[in-house]
Formats: sequence, C-alpha cells, structure tokens
Amino acid sequence: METPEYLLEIKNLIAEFDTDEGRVRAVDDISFGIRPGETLGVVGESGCGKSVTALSVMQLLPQPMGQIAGGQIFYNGRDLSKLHHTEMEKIRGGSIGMVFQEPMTALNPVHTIGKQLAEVVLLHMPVSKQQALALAIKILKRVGIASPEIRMGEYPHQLSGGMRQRVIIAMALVCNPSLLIADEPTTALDVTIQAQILELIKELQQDRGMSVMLITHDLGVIAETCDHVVVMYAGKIVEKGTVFDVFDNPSHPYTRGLLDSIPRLQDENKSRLNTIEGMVPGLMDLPEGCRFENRCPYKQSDCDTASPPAELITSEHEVSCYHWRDLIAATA
Amino acid sequence: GNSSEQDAALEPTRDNTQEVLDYYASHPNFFSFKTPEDIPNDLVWEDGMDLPDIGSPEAKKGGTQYGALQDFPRTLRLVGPDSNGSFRPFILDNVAMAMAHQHPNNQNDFYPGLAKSWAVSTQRKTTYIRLDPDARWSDGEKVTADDYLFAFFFFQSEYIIAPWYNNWYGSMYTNITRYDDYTISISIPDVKPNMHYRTLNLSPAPQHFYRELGDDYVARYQWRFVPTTGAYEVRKNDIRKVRSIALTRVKDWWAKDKKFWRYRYNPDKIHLSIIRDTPKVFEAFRRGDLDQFGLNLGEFWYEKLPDDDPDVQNGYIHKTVFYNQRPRPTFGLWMNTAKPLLDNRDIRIGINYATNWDLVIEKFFRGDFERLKTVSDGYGEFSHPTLEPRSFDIDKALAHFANAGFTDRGPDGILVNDRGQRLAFTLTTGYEALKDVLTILKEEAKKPGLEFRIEVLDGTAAWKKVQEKKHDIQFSAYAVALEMYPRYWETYHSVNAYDIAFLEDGSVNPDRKLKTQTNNLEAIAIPEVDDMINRYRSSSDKDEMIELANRLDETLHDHASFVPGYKQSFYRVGYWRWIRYPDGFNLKHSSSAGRYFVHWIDTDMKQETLAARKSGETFPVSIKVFDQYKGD
Amino acid sequence: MSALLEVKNLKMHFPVKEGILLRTGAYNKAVDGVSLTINAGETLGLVGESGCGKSTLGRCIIRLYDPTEGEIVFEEINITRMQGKSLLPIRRHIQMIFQDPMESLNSRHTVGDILEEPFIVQNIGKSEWRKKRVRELLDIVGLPARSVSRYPFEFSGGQRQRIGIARSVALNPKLIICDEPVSALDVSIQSQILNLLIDLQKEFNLSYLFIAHDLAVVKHISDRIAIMYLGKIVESGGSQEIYHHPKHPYTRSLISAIPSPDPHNKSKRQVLTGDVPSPINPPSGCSFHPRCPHVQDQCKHNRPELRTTSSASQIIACHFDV
Amino acid sequence: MRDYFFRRLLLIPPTLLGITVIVFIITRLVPGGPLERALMETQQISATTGVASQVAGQDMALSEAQLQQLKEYYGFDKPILISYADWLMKVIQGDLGSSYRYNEPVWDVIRDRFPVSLYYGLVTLVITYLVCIPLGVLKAIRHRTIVDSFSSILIFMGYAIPGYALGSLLLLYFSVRLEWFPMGGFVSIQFAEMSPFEKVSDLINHSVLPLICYLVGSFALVTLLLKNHLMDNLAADYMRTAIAKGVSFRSAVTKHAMRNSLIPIATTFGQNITLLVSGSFLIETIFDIDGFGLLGLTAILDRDYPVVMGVVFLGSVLLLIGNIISDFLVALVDPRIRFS
Amino acid sequence: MNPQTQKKLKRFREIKLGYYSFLLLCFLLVTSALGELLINNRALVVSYDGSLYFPTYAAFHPGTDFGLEYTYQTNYRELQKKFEAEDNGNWVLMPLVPYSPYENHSTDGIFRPSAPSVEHKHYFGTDTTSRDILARLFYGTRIALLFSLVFMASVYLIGITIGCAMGYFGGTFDLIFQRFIEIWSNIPFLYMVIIVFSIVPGTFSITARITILLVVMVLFSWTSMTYFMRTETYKQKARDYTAAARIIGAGHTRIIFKHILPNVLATLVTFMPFTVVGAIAAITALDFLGFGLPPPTPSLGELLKQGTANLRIAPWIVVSAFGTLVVLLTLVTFIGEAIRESFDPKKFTVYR
Ligand SMILES: Nc1ncnc2c1ncn2[C@@H]1O[C@H](COP(=O)(O)OP(=O)(O)OP(=O)(O)O)[C@@H](O)[C@H]1O
Ligand SMILES: Nc1ncnc2c1ncn2[C@@H]1O[C@H](COP(=O)(O)OP(=O)(O)OP(=O)(O)O)[C@@H](O)[C@H]1O
Ligand SMILES: [Mg+2]
Ligand SMILES: [Mg+2]
Repeated sequence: METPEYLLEIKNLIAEFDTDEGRVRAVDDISFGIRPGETLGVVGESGCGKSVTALSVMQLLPQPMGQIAGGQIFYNGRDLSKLHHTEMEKIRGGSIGMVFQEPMTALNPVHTIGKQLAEVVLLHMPVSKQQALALAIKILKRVGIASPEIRMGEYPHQLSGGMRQRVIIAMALVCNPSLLIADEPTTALDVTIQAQILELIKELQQDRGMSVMLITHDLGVIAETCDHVVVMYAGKIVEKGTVFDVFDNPSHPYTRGLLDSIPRLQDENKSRLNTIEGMVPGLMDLPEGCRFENRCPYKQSDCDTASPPAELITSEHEVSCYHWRDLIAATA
Repeated sequence: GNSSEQDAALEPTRDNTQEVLDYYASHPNFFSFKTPEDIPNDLVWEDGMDLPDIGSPEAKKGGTQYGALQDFPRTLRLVGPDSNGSFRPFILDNVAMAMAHQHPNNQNDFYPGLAKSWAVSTQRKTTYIRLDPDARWSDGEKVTADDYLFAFFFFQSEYIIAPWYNNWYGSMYTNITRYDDYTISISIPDVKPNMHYRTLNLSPAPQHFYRELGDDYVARYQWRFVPTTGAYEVRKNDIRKVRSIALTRVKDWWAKDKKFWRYRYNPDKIHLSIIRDTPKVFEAFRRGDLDQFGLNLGEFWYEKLPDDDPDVQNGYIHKTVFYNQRPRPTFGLWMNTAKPLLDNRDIRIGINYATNWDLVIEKFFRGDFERLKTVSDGYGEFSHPTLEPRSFDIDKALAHFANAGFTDRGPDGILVNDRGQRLAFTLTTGYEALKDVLTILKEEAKKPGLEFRIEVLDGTAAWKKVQEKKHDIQFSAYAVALEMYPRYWETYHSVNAYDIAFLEDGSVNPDRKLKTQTNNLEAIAIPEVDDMINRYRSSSDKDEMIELANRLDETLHDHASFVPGYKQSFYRVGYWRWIRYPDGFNLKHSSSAGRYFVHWIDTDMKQETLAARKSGETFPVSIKVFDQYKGD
Repeated sequence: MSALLEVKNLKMHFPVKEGILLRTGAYNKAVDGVSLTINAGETLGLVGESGCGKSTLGRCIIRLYDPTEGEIVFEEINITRMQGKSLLPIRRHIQMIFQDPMESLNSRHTVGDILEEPFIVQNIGKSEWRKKRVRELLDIVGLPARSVSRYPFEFSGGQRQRIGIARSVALNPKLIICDEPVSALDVSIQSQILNLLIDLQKEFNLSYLFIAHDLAVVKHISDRIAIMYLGKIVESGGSQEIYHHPKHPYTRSLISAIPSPDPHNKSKRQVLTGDVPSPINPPSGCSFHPRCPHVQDQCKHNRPELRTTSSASQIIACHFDV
Repeated sequence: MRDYFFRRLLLIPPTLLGITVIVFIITRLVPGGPLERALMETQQISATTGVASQVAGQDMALSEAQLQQLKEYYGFDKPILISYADWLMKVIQGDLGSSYRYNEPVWDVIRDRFPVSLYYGLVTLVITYLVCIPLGVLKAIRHRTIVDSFSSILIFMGYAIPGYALGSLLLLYFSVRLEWFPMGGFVSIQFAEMSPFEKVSDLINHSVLPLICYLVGSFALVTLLLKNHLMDNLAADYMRTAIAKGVSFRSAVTKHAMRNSLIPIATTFGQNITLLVSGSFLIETIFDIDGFGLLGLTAILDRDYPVVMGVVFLGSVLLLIGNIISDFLVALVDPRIRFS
Repeated sequence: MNPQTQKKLKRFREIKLGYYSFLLLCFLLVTSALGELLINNRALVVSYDGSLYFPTYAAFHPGTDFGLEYTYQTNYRELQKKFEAEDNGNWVLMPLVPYSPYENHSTDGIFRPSAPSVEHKHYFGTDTTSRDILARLFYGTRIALLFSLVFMASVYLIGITIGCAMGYFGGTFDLIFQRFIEIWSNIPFLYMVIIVFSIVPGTFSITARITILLVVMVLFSWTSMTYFMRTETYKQKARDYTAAARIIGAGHTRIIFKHILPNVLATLVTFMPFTVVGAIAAITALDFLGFGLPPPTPSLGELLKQGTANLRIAPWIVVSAFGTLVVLLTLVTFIGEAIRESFDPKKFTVYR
C-alpha cells in the first residue's frame, strides 16, 4: 500500500450530541488533513467544535450522547471509526497521543504520577514494570521536570499546573506517537509557563518528527508554532491554509475580524480595538446560510441562503465565503 | 462474668461468726438461749399429719420441664436488690421449705415442712417448734436451730439492702429462743388471729453459707446459689447468662419421701429459656418447645388457642380452667382526692357511674373476669359480703356531675361548668399492656360527658408520679397482703396522706402538705376512718376485725375515691399432653398451676405425642373446667 | 493632581494554621508591602503570574479583606480600618469587576435584580427610578432592555461580563478594580469588552486598577503598569516605558513570552524555567532569584528595594541595571 | 496529616465528656429509676404476669433513713455533678461501674453482647458492600436501562420497609408456619455441645432472618452513593485521559473511576463501623438477639443507668473512633488528603 | 419562575415513577384533608322533621336533637337504621366508612379483631378492641404525614439557621457549635422522649403532647442538617457573587437571606422527602415501642405492634399496617429519588 499523503485525514466529519434540547451538530462536515511531521493549528471561538473534532479522531466522544454521524477519519489510511475497540485502544496513547486542556483535572488524583505514566507504557510496549518506570523517568526528564525520580512517587495535587501539564504531555509522548493532538495545552497556564510548554512541544516535535494537531484560540500561539491553520466557526471550517496564507492573507471575514481584534503591543494605548460585533449563534439556532452571517460586516443578501462551499484560493488556501473575493479586493 | 472470677476480685473470705454472736449478745431480748427444760409442759403439740397429701401418687419422677422467663434473673440471691424477679418463685416461694405451710386446700391448717411439730403458748404470742432432724441443705449440711437464729440476724442486717425485710423481721417478731439444736420458739408482739402465718412460715438461712456476709453482700452473693431445703437447685453450668437457666432436682432430697412432699417436684430438670416477647413465648409453646402456657387472657384462650384448634382437637394440647380462691389484686382507678374537682364527692361518684367496667369485663374480657367489689376481695370472711360497686349509669353520673356544677355540654360533648372548666381528668397508668382497657373506658365516659386523658407512662415513671401524688387518677393494682386479712393503714390512714392532716381540735389543717412516698394514693384523710384503722390494727379479735373491715369498706365505698375494676377468679392453662396433673387439679388456694409442683412429665407420652403429630394420630380432646371452688 | 487612591506599604498575610493545636505557624504573605497610587481618570495595570497576589491586593483595596498592615487612602480618607456602616458611602466609589462573570452573578437573581441591588443596598431612589436606571445601565453596556427579566445563565460569557460591568458602574464609582475581566473571554469578545471599558472610562472619568496576566491587554488599556512578583511590586512605570524598556529581568521575560500573532516574527524567546515559588516560604534575598537568568550571588541574600531608574517614573526592585 | 489525626484524637476526650455529662444529667432528671423500680416491684402488680411477688414487709412504709440507704445503694444520694465526677473517676480507671439490672460489672455485660453485635454488624457490612459496590457500578454503567430502574425500585422499596416490621412477618411465616428457621436467638441452647460444622450451620440458621431484616434497608444508601459518585467520576476528565492512553473502558472503570468513587464510601464507613456494634434494637428485640442495641434499649427501659452510661460512653467512643477511621480510610484512598 | 427551576421540574415530570408517586401522594394528602367526609361516624347529612343537619364538621348533636332519648353524641348509624325502620321521610346519609377511629364497634358483642367485611363496612377489619382499622390507618397516616411535614419544616428551620450561621460566621462560633453538635447528636434520643413525657403535665391535651413529642424529636434531629448547611454556606460565601454583594455594601442579613440561602435551599430540596421518610419511620418505631403518640391516637406503629402480637389470629392488622407503611414510605422514597435525580442530574458518560 502506498503511503498516503496525510498521516491523518478527516473527511466530511459530522459529530452530533444528544442534549436536553435535542440533537445538536457540534461539528458539521469538516475535512482537513495533517501531513507527517507537520504542525496543524486549529483556531476558533469557544464552542466552535475544536475539541469535538479532536475527540472524534480519538473516538473519544462521550457515549451515549456523542456520536460521529458521518464522514471518515483516516489514520495512516485506516478508517478509525471502523476499527474494533481493541485496535482503537492500541492506537490511543500508542500512535496518537493526546494532551488535554485542563491540567488540573486531567490526571487521576488518586494515582501517583509514576503509576499513571507507567500504565501507558505497559499498555503499548512489551516491557517490564521496571523498564516502564525507567522510561517514565526518562520522559519526565525530557519534558523538563526536575528530579523526576521524586516526582514519580508524587500525586497530581502536589504538582503545580505547569508541571502537571508537562506530565500530561509526557504521558502523550512516552510511546513515541506519530501524531500528537494537543487540545489547548496552554490555555490554563500563565504566560511564562505557556511559553515553556510551547517551546517544549516544538522541540519534541523536531526531535521526533511527529505530526501535531494544536488546538487553541490564541492566534499568537498559532503564528508561533504552526505550519498550517484551520479556522473554525460554529462547527464549520471557514478557512484553512498555511499559516502565512491565513495570517498574511485572511480571506474570511471571521478570520480577519479575529486577527484585527487582538490588542497588539505596538498599538496605541486605549485606542479602540476592532471587534466582531454580536456573538456566536447557539448550536440550536444556527442560521440557514453562512453561520457568520449575523456578525459579518460584509454581509450581503445571498449570505443567508445556503452554507457557502469551500473554495480554493491557492492550492492550500481554502475559504468558505461567498464573497471572499470582494473582501480581498476591499482591503487590497 | 464468671462468678468465681468475680469472687476472687472481692476482699478475701471473711468469717462473721463472731459478729453474729455479738449481735445476739447485744440483743438479748430478741435472741434467747435456753434449755429444753424451759419449754412449758402444758403445750398442745400439733403436726398437721392428718391433712390430705398433696399431689397424686400416680406422679412419675423424671423428664425435663421446658418453660420460659421474660427476663434473665438479675441475681441468685434470695433477698436484696433485684431478688424479687420472676425467677424467685423457682428458688424461693414455690420451692424453698418453711417450717410449716398453709395447706393449699385449707388455709387455716398447716402441714409440716422443716418442722416436725409445733405448739402455741397460752398467751398466744409464742410458737414452739420442733425441727425435723432429717432436714438438710442442698449442700448436705444439716438444718438446725442456729440457721433460724441466723435468719433473724440476716434479715435484720443492713447488709442485705432490703429495708422491708429489716422492718418485717425487726418489728413483726419480738423473740426467737433456741432450746437445743432442733427446738426453737418464736414470739410476735401482739395477739393475732392467725399467728401461725407469721411464725411457721419462717424459713431458715444457711449460716455456713452466709459466713462471708458483710458490706459487699450484694456483689459477693450475686451469683451464688443459696443452698436450699427445697427440691431444686441451680447448678453453675446451668446458668447461661441471658439465654437460659435450669434447675435440677436435688440428689437424694431429704424430704423426697415425706408426706405432703413425696408426690411433688417431679421433673428432674426445669429448663427456663429467656423469651421477652409474650407472643413469642406463645409461639414457642405452640411449636412444642415449651410445655405449658398460661391462657388467662381471653385472646389466648379464645382466639390464639381456641377449642377448635387442631392441636386441641387432636388431643395434643389440653386446656384447663381452674377456679381458685385467694386475695385479689386491686385493679381499679385510684383518684387523688387532693386534686381540684376530685375533692368533690359528687364528681367522684359521678366518675364511678361514668366508668363502664361492665362493658370492659363483658366485651373486652369476654365475661371471664368479674367486677371487683372492694379493695379487700378474696379474703374470705374479711371481704364485705354484700357491698356492690356502682355500675355504669349515664343518668346517675350526669346527676352527680350536675350537683357539682357541671350541667352543660361543650362543643365536643364534654361537660363544662359555668367557669368554663371542662370535666376532664388524666388517667395515668404504668401498664402499657392494659391501655386498651383505658381507651374503652375513655370512649364510654364520653357518654356522660366525662373526658379521660390517657397517659401511659413507663412503669417506674408512673410509679413515681403516684408516689409523689401528682396524678389525677391512676389505674393500677396493688399486691395483696401477706397476712390473710386486708390492710388499711398504709392506704387509708391520714398519717400517710398529709404531714399534719388535722389540727389539735380535729379540724382540717389548712396548710397541710401531701406526703409523698406513701401508699395513701387517694390522699384520704377521714377522722372516722383513722379511728377504725387504729382499732383494727390493735385488735386481736377476729370478729371485731371482720366487723371493722366491713365498716371500713362501706365508708370507703361511700367516699367513692376508688373505682373498683375487675378481678380474675381463676387461672387457666394450656399444656401439652405429656404434662400431667393430678385428677381434679385440687388446690383451692393456688395462684397458678405450677405453684405446688404437683404435675409430672410423662416422657413416653411425649414421644408418643410427637410421633402422633407427625403421623396424624389423634387422642381424646381434653378441655376441662374445675369450678368446685368458684365463687371467690 | 492629587491621587485618587493611595496604597502605602500594604501587607496582607493570611495565617496558615499548623500543628496539632492549629496554631498559626506561618503566614501566606500574599501581599507583602505594596505601595501604589492611582490618579483620577487613570488606569493602572497590574500584571503578574498566577498566585502572585494581584487579586488579594485588589480585594484589600476594596475592603473585602482586612489588610494586615499598611494604609489605603481613598480621596484622602484612610479607609484601611473602616467597618460596617461607615464603609457604606465609600463603597459607592470603589467597585469591582470579577474574572468569572458566572461566578460573580447570583444565578438565582434576574439581571434586573442584580442591577437594582446596588441602589437598594445604598438606599438610592424609588422603585420606578431604579427600574429606569437599570434600563439605562443595560443600554450603556449594550444589552437589550428585555434582558431585565432574564437570568445570567441565559447569556453568553461576554454578555455576562457586560452585566457585571453594568453593576459595577451603577453607583457611578470613581474607581473600578478590574480583576482579570477578560481572561475568561474569547478573543473576539475580549475586544468588545476592552472597548466598552475604555468608552466608560472616557465617559465617566473612571479610574481602573486593571489586573491581568496578559501583558498585551494590560498594555493596551493602561496608562501605567505595575509588575508584581510574589506579593511585591518589582517594577512599575508608564506603559510605553515598561513595554519598550523593561528594566527588571522578570518584566523582560514576561514580555518576551507573549506570543506574537505574526508568523514571520518567530523570535527566539527567553523562557523562564521553574514555577513561581510559594508565598509561604519565599526565597531569601530577591524573591525572583531562583528563576532569574542574570542571578548573582548578591541576589540570594539581599532583598532589593524599589528604586527609581534612569527614567523618573519607572521604578524597579533589582540590584542591577541589566 | 499526622497532626490532623493527633488533633482528632485530642478532641475525643472533651467530646466524650460533653456527651456523658449531658446523658448523666438526663438520667438523673428522668422521673422513675432503679430506686422506684425497687419500690414498685414489691408493691404493684405486674401487668404482664398479673402477680407481684410477695415480699416480707412489702407495703410497710420505709423510714427516711431506710430510703436514704437505698438511695445510697443506687448512688442517688449525692448531687448530680459529684456523682458524675465519681463516675468519671472510675471510668478513667477503666471501671464502668456495675449494672443495676445484671448486677455485674458493666464492662462484663457489654463484653458479653459485643461478639453478637459484631457478628451481625460485620456480616451486614460485608454483604452490604459486596452487593452495593458491584450493583452501584452496574447501575452507573447501565444508567437509565431496565436493570437500573428495576434495581432502583427494589432497593428503594427495601429502604422503605422497616426491618423490624418485616422481621415479624418473616418470623410468622418461616419460623412459625414453615418451621424452617428458629424463632430467634443467636445460637441454639445446645450450641456448646455441637460439632464445628453443626455450629456453623446453627449460626447461619439463626442468622438468616435477622440478616434479611438488617439488610433490606441497607442497600439503597451505599448503592446510590456509589452510583452517583461513579457517574461523576466516569464523566471526569481523567477518565478521558485514561481512555486516551489506550486503557480499555472496563479497566478504566475499575482502575481509575472506582478508586475515586470509593472516597465517599470511605467517608460514610465510619458511621457504618458504629453500626457494627450498635445494631438495631428493634430487630434485636424481634429476634431475641442479645446485642448491643437491645442492651441499650433494655437498659433505658429498666433505668439501668450504669449500663446506659456505659453504652453511651462506648457507643460514643466507637463513633468518634469510627469517624477517625473513616478519615483515615479517606486519607488512604485519597492522597489529596494524605499529603496536606 | 426561574427557568432553571422550570427545567428541574420538567425533568421531574419526566421521571415517571417519581412523578406518579408524587401525584398519588398529593391525591392522598387531599383525600386525607377531607377525610371526615369519607371516614367518620358522624353523618354527612341528616334530614329530620323537614330540616337538614350536617353533623360532620358541626358541633355535637346530642341524641335528643333527633328524637332519641340520650343526651350524648348521636349514634348516626343506629339513627339511620331507626329512620329506615320508621320510614316517615327522615333519612341519614353516612360516609363511606361510618366509623370513627376511636369507637369500639364490635359486630358480635366482643371486642376482638374481626376480619375485613364489606357487610359491616369494616373494609380492613377491626383491631383488638374492635376499632375500624381503615379509620385508624387513615387518621394515623394523616397524623403521621402532618407530623412529618411539620417535623421536616422545623428541622429545616433550625438546621438551616444554625448551619448557615456556622458556615457564614465561621471562626470560634463555628468551632463551638461544631463541638456542641458532635456532643448533642450523640445523646440517646429515646431518653429524651421518656424524660419529657414523664414531665409533661397530664393536663395537656393530646395535641399538646404530640407537639411536645415533635419538639423533642426536632431538638434531636436538626444536627444532621447543619453539616450540609455549614459546608454549603461556607462554599457559597467564598464565591464571587457574595463578594460582589459585599462591595456594593450589602450587610450580613441581606447576603444570607438574599444570596446564600436561595442558592443553598435549592439543593436542600433533595433531602426533604428523605427527611419525611425518616420522620415517619421514627414516629412509627416510637409508637411501636410505646413511646410515641399518646393513646388512643391512631397510629401506624401502634397497629403494627398489635398486628405483630396477633399475627396468628388477625393477620389483616399487620398486613394493612405494614402495607400502608411500606406503600407510604415507598412513595415518598420514589419521590425523593426523583427529586434528587432531577435537581442534581448526573452526567452519564461512558466510552467505547
Ligand atoms: N458532552 C457534550 N454534551 C453536549 N454537547 C456538547 C458536549 N461536548 C461538546 N458539546 C457541544 O459541542 C460544541 C463544541 O464543543 P467543543 O468542546 O468542541 O468546543 P471547543 O471549540 O473545544 O471550545 P473551547 O474553546 O471552549 O474548548 C459546543 O457547542 C458544545 O455545546
Ligand atoms: N482568602 C484567602 N485565604 C488564604 N490565602 C489566600 C486567600 N486568598 C488568596 N490567598 C493566597 O494568596 C496568594 C495570592 O493569591 P491571589 O488570588 O491574590 O493571586 P492572583 O495573583 O490573583 O492569582 P490568579 O492570577 O491565579 O488570580 C495565593 O497563594 C493564595 O493561595
Ligand atoms: Mg475545547
Ligand atoms: Mg486572581
């Protein structure tokens, strides 16, 4: 079998949740891919479906309310949703590692760091317990934890947030995955710690040549770390491309609005920031047409008819807007 | 707790022999030592041997009798704290021997026990007794005159923490004289018609056993079985704390062949399990785990073991009623006349009329019980022959209440007077088991517009309440006196009602205070009654006493502060076929079927019956009523 | 121009109960000798890592805590030890916006109740007037008037923060303590709120103590910035100065840690190692020394005092001019 | 941590002091008591047996001095606080006094009952946990399925049934009608003479019905506690982390979620430990089981104050220690407590 | 209404078992409120000599009112028979069950349990003194329900007040009360019932004595409530909305009553049914032991006791008492669990 272009490829993924109010579509028909060794950033507002996408990849949607309602997820050419759960268990933590947003709760409070780390090693590698512990110490050292031998015997609450996040990263990395999914790994952390963690991920990726899917809502982080970007809005991808495409040439009004609304250090003090007025529509009452329609400064009459299709701007730069050309023209 | 361990913890064995002698010496009037020559020659000696034997010659020895107790005995002591429980009859009242006993069919005649013969002095204050030299304690020691002297030391001593005994043995006797090892005399302070009751009924106390008697008596003797002169002893291994206790027939009991004793105490062993709940005791009986069950209550006799019950119809269980004659407990309503309204005689009479005991007796007790007439029912000649209690009568009640100012009915039908006071009283009882009786009375009393508020208290709390005279009306029953005649002083003399009931001039003391802790529960203070009681107390003439008793009963009836309730003039039992009784159940004054131990166990019949129950074989039905002693 | 608020050598030490008898064995020196001033109409930004005492300082100023030591002078009145009723009039003038709008709004009260409460408590106006005022407030923060009868959880995060802001300006305060008012919000909403705060300041001549850990945000809104580290201010000065010429090594690393939203400018950052030490056992000497890239021996023993630097308005607590 | 437990231990004596002082005072305030019982029994007819024993001198009035002697014997002659102090001094020396009712050292009385209550307590506890833990897990995982609803109905009905009432029904049917089980008691009277095998079967035979009564109501609380906490934990982030590591759901439940769900169970364990010995006096009454609970009840009814004090004292000690053990267990399963 | 509460109620309605139990219980409560119309020995309507009487809720009518000879309360059942026999236009309408819970009405002249009989209108039979079991059960249940509701309200009131004060003010106050509660909750409760009952003057009416029993029970039951209240108040106090109230100048009273309590009370609702179950079970057990409601108050415990003592001859007593108790407690328990479930729904998450 010839190696596929993408290590991970998501095709027309639809993920739905059953809620009290009814069934909601948290992710609606999205497609993108990650090449081996590449870092893909996923940005978007809170609730736009970033985490759901990541969880879908891991087949980790909480049952019974979350389902993948359509589409395929290919990992190394295999459709993950068709795998038997024992095979999926091998992939989780083995070939795909995942880092979660909340370092405070993502670790089991009643097991030692060492135990939680060794568990994943023992699950995926044919090693003895001793070897597993040794590996765990090694990886802890690698993620920059001082005196890892002592830390191994400690419990999560004894570590600071930054250290915990490092442990989680270590856990995701210890089995040498070829893909790391990092769901807002730094959001809960201080700037200085955030910088440390991002540095760490970058270094590790370079060391090991793995692919990274980095989810964040911080455009600065994306700009600093990613090769490709996917911008999501209300369950849909509105724009995707290389980081330069997207940052230099934002072609969707939402992307543009986002980039404009960040206060920049070089701005004048107390100047009014550009904003995207209004707020994200709830998943229960999405508009018929373009989901950004109600906040879009460039809105035109045809925007509310149907969801705009993805259009290629360049070979890698894709946007879902009826009027992207006007937009580019207007700002050029 | 193992009693030997416990003993070890106590101070080393002591010997009070000297102390006893000193006590005798310091009470020379009470304890006298004389020689047989000092016995008057003109005495008429009796031995009661002409009385009929007790029990049946058919009785077979052997077998184990299974019974139940509600509570594990609190102690094996015979006196002192907690010795007065339901187990005491098995080691004392029904088993231990006195010098002579009242014959169960003729209360005036005594049959010999530890005494061989006895005689009364001419002044009728002293009884001379020759003891039976065969008598032995169950530990083999001889029973001698010293044990009787010692008994007085023992019962008068404060070590035993039993003030009643101290009082009784200190004041009801004046002297005991030892003539030789087997001859004594006993004197009482006043001439009384039935002095034998006091003198011959005495039991000795084993001096050798009580040698360690001292301040720690209660603890030291707690679980030591007191050597008995009677047929049953308790062996150490048969004490299973909290679970069960058993009695064993004394080996070679000294009286086993004596007349009056030879056909009694037949089972080899009496096994008593502890079962708290009466319904469960009954169920255990029905299973055959227990041999007999008292069916006094109508619910058992008629409902739970009715005549048509298969076990009865198949002849496995026998039912018997036996009418007996004995002083009756005084079930009734005791009004506190010191309370407002209850000090009004009309109200009291009204209450008498408003209390429907006949209904209770007829419908609740199914006509089995009888109306109590006075507080002195069951004393034979002493009981009033004609006095009748007031029966339920709405009109009479209303009339009397109206006399007292209660004329109108309130919105709930209860009478009110013009001050708006309701005619309502609290009816206190400590008898949780009898609260149904009170609820029936309550419902009926509404008809003549009287309200009873029923208050069921824990037994001791109710007791305290009446002892402090805080009750309105109390429902309870008092134990009958030991003597064969009723007593009035404790319950009706003004001395026991108020600190100073009357002033010197005989008028009512306006500042008098109720006396607590006495048995004058009705707070009765009537000068005439006081007079009669005083004369009754000092009388030595039986006829005068009878007359006084009757007049007292009449006065009290007139005073109307006691509503006589009911009495039960029989006992009835259900028992498995293998329990055998002499024909005719012939013990007139017995309080219960087991009192004189005349039954026996037929072990063959037991096998037979148990087998029959399985195979379905049946026997003749046996439901008997012995009413030869009916009529009090 | 006299200072609106003057904080002098403020200390807030939380007792830490220890041992068998729960004696106070040690203190958590959350705020350990902070002095600062805020002038009318001015925004003072307060930046620092989590746990360094920013909120505690804010809460001391607004008198939610009773400071251990020091003075808080508001409009020349010493309010440090005021209690109960006497504090009531002061409360009108100092208000606060909280980080988590959901936490700071009582979910059992409608927006109307929440916004009316300040007037009720302060006993201002009649019921009708209050109702009118509530609608005005909603209008000021850009919420529809029908929100009055709705509950906080029926709103999005940004809208809730607007409710919080409306409440804080209800009494026409002079000073508002903003405790990370935008950290919980999305970027696109954050800018709306920042704009609102700037507008309000202009309109009502408000002063802000703006607490945040995002230097870019703080810089954007503040006139002056104070950097806090472990209960102490390590550097303060005009916001431009701090940004362009940070003097304290900590400030520098903070600034360099901000990721820039420009993919072309992937500068090599100066990453600090280690975590913030505990305020219960602060390091000896300069409390930043264990993480400082320029640490010298002296730093481990001597505590640097705040001192002015070449630029008059900028003060730092560091032994060196790096 | 160590300090914490030490502090808890230090708090035991003052608490005990408080409890015992109050109860002691109450015993003195309650009208009626051993003294009245002694007086009453000689005079009043017993309602249940219809007779009173005859005692020499029974309704002769007692003199003040004699009453005083009785008061002294029953320990009612001194002011409350002084008698309390006396009691306390003895307790400190390890002497709980002597029962009025059994006329034995209270300690012996209690010690006799202990094994019985302990047996029922332990068996109930073990069975409860053996049933509730798996059931709770099952219900959590099968939330809102037939299994869940049906078992809920069952355990809630069990919870609503008063054990003592059920006991009498069971007794009627199984002991009286069918004669399958004995009428009550802890073991047979012939227990001592039995072979070990017979002993065991005898004990089981006696325990079946009481255990049913003890157990019916006990499942609901623990099961629901476990279910609810397990559901919380199943939804917790660390479960997702575990699954993301490649742990199968089944072992994630047993190795991760269960351990956390045991924390609240450990918290309530302390109270259950006291149940170990306190038993239910109502059930014990129905089945004539001479346990701690029945001892307490009869002591109160009998006004056997030394035993009441002893039971209250030991009960409280056990409860307080039980709470500490609970804390200890919580600390054992929850490192957040252990290391703080 | 708060939409959150609406949502909870909606969820509650969706839990069928609990919801129907709730409806049934409500129905029972309504019926028992109007109980006198269904079960009573006083007539609903008497038509006598052309005028109508409604004795059910009216005052006492002596027999003479209806041409009878006696001056006590009219026996309407007999009156009915008499009128029917006379047949001169007078009539009596009796309730469905024409017995009061107190009267001893034997059908065969003996006060003893009689089996259920439609003919005698003793639908559940009679108890040992020939009182109608249905009437006693009915009124017993009514008293138990009322008792437990008042009990619950009182326990909540005290528990909430003290627990809330402990959590809110904390410090020494909290410490002292914690000690006190630890001590207080260890005091044997049965004792207090005995003590108080033996001190209560006998002149008190039954209602007063029931009230006293209630007070004693409440006094020894409020402690369990405080643990929860204390921690919960403490938690709420630490939340920012309390701080927000403080900085606008709100005083303690306002903060407690306007802010903290409403937030805590919502969770307290979930314990309510279980408190009721506990109260009913406790009062029944007390009655069973003979320390509960004073006789002749109808009560489930007293019937249970009678029933267990007469299992062999009158199983209907225990069956009706046991049945009623279990049905009642089960209903309330189901409601309780449904309330818990709807007020505090658990996220249900499993993974493949
Ligand atoms: N367990 C769930 N049950 C119901 N709805 C869910 C669940 N998890 C997510 N959703 C819905 O799916 C949508 C997408 O959620 P998701 O967590 O992917 O957002 P996100 O982009 O990761 O946001 P954030 O930046 O806040 O993490 C949300 O609107 C949310 O309401
Ligand atoms: N009420 C309190 N009692 C005891 N310690 C407290 C209290 N409030 C805060 N602290 C402690 O004071 C220190 C400073 O806390 P503070 O909340 O002021 O930090 P912060 O800078 O606001 O952090 P963040 O950025 O996380 O909000 C911390 O160690 C904290 O644990
Ligand atoms: Mg997310
Ligand atoms: Mg803060």
